[in-house]
Amino acid sequence: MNKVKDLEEITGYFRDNQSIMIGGFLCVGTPELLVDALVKKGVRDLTIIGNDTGYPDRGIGKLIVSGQTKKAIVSHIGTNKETGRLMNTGELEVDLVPQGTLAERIRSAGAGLGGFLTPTGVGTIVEEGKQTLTIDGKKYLLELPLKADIALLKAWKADKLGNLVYRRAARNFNPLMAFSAELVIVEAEEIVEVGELDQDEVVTPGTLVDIIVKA
Amino acid sequence: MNKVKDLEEITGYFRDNQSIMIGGFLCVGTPELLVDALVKKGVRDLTIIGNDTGYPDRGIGKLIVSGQTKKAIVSHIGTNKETGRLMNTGELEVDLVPQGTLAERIRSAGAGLGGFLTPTGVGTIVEEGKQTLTIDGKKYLLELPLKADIALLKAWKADKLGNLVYRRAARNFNPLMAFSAELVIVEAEEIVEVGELDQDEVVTPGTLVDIIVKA
Amino acid sequence: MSDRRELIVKRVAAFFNEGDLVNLGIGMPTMVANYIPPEANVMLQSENGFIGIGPSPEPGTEDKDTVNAGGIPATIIPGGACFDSATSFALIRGGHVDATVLGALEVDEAGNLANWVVPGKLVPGMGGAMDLVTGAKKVIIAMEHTTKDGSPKILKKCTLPLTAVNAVDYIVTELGVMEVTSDGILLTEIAPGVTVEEIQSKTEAKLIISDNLKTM
Amino acid sequence: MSDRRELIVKRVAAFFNEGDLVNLGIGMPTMVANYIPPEANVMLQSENGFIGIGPSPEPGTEDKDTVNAGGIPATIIPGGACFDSATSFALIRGGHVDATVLGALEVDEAGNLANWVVPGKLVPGMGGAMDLVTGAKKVIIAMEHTTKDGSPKILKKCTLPLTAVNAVDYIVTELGVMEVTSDGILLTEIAPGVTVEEIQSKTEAKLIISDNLKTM
Repeated sequence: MNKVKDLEEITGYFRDNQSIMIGGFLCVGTPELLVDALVKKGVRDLTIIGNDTGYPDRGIGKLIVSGQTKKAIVSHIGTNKETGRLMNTGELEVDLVPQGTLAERIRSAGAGLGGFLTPTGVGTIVEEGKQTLTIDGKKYLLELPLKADIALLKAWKADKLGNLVYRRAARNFNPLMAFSAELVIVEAEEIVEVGELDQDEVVTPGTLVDIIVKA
Repeated sequence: MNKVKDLEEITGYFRDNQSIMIGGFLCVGTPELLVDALVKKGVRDLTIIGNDTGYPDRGIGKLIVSGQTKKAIVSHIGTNKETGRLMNTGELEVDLVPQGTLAERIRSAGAGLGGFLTPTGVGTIVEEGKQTLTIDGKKYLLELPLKADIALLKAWKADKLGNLVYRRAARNFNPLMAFSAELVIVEAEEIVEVGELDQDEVVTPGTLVDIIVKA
Repeated sequence: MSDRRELIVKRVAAFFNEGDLVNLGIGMPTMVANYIPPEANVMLQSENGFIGIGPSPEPGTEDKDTVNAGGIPATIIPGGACFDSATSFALIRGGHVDATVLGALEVDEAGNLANWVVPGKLVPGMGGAMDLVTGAKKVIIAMEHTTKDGSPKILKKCTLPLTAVNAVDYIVTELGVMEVTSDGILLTEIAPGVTVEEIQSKTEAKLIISDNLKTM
Repeated sequence: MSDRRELIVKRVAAFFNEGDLVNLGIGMPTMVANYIPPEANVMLQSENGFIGIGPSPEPGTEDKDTVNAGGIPATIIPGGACFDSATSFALIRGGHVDATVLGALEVDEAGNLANWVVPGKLVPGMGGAMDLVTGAKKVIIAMEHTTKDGSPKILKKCTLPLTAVNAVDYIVTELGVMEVTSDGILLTEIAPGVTVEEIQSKTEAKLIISDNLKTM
């Protein structure tokens, strides 16, 4: 059971029309090599799920500029003007989701929940089209789980079973997405032997990880 | 801002009729000294929330045997015959909750959610009295958040700001309960200086912890 | 362990694929661990908060913080991982556990399962069982085919309070291996020396006999 | 920093209690950090995943993995803690953040806030703002009292798309400090040299003047 693969091997998993979650927050904790591989493969009509659309030349931004993205489900697009432009011309569908709701929707899918009730967005345009429930006199939006075909993640260290450790603010959405995609591919800065990570230190259990690529 | 206190000082926080969450799974990760202090104080009509009711002479079990508990919200009572006996005589109300639902209800309260949808318990007695929702043709129970007045937790190491680290299976419900009670009291095996725990290693941020007692 | 129990747990172990994450219930299911070949790289989950249950600790080497879901001293192998209870059940409910093995009081044709309330006894609580049978990809029941007094446990319709509806995938007993299908219970394997008539006579549900019935 | 901005951020910093967890928005709110006395032990949260924002790193010592929520290189102080985005927003939504400080385009008498869609500009997305103003115990708006062309920003009713309903607790501008109450906006402090008439003339909402009006 060897999960460590070369970057070239992973491109075979990419197809048109896939939904792809990508870790990172303004490119910190984003697997740039995996994104580059996706750009190179040239598959189209992708649905991209991530915190933001990065910068035009970095992170998820590259997949916006390349025109491969049909829809982006993100909390923020302000650092990539191309996203706003393509949204306005109708070439790109952008679903803006409050950051906490986005994180929780991804977690929810990975945890086998059917959805959750959040007060965030009540009385705003985020409420539009959503079911609301009132619990103990307080109104909540019913938000639904969000999953993907593939998750592209970045880790600091991975052991060969796929147990992952992250550093500082590079953790962000990565551990959540590891639960919520059919195929989980990780770009790790360092690949270590099984047993080198203490069991208490592991953030993402290796069982969730399918493929590891060396950054 | 000194969070480290003597065991004697904490008993002043205990009152009749409080709801109290207690960490641990069959007494592993249960703060035995804090439970002893609660038994000694002798407050009554408590609602106890935890994974199980431990053993008659250990963990939460002591609070059942002492007769201080009015209601127990737990997933399992099989290791403490006294719980079953008091339940049958009507002296103790026991609310049995599937373990995953219990964990998620506690997390939900701490995360400011109004509830969540779970498939667990559909078609069983757990469904009784609960609202159900069908999402994409699948039926879910709406489960509501569960919070408490006080959480009594056990940690392996605490720094003086209350940042916590756990060991092995002693983690269990402790990190969840840290989010979900008004007052969070931790029994730590070791109390270290601020800076001794790496920021990536911390599981429970110190901001959630009010009081630390040396085990 | 009796021969009939050994037959059951050996057969259950053969259900796992390489790299599977498996949760074994208390009792006979726990013994399945002894029959999983090491080269299968199967990882065992303990719902109290870790992956990687190892061999029981030598007496005197027990670690107070490392117990299994039954509260019994355990070990965690290298490559394992520890987590909190919400994460543990995110793994379980989220379909990340490939198989769970549990005992049963009753199973029925619709895959309904009753295994948490024993009639006439104190109710122990469902613990993690309801989440496990709802969330695991494969739910395998490992049990003796009938009760001690010989009454069928595989029924047309469960009579005890349910643990979950339409949750069971496979049933392994000392008499055979059965699969719960949308048409009913399909007998796919039969124990050596057992006849189809014998197993049917000990089963309330009407068994569908596989065209490809094998010896267990 | 202009004197008026300094007046605002200094006053905002005085809102915090010892040991508070505080989230500061991008822009002027970020500058509040410079006026929090170290002895207050206030911890700053960065919603991208940590508690304990420290001073900006010296040039050349930046760490690629440590940035604030604006993507700018940051440091994490000893005693800080890192976590994933779901945990970060559990802290925020769950009421564990004692105060959040943000700018605003419009605030109204009901405490409604509009600060995420600028008319005529590309929509940047709400990021974490909606969760922050919904979840934080105290929502403090730090802003200049009027728009650049002198139009009021404190209105009877917001006209722009809302960030949250009934969420704002305090408004601090270069002219005064206001509290949103169930009766409307209460002026509690006024900047030196400013008259009640002046501040009202620059405010569309009718200000309630505190019986105990202080100098800011």
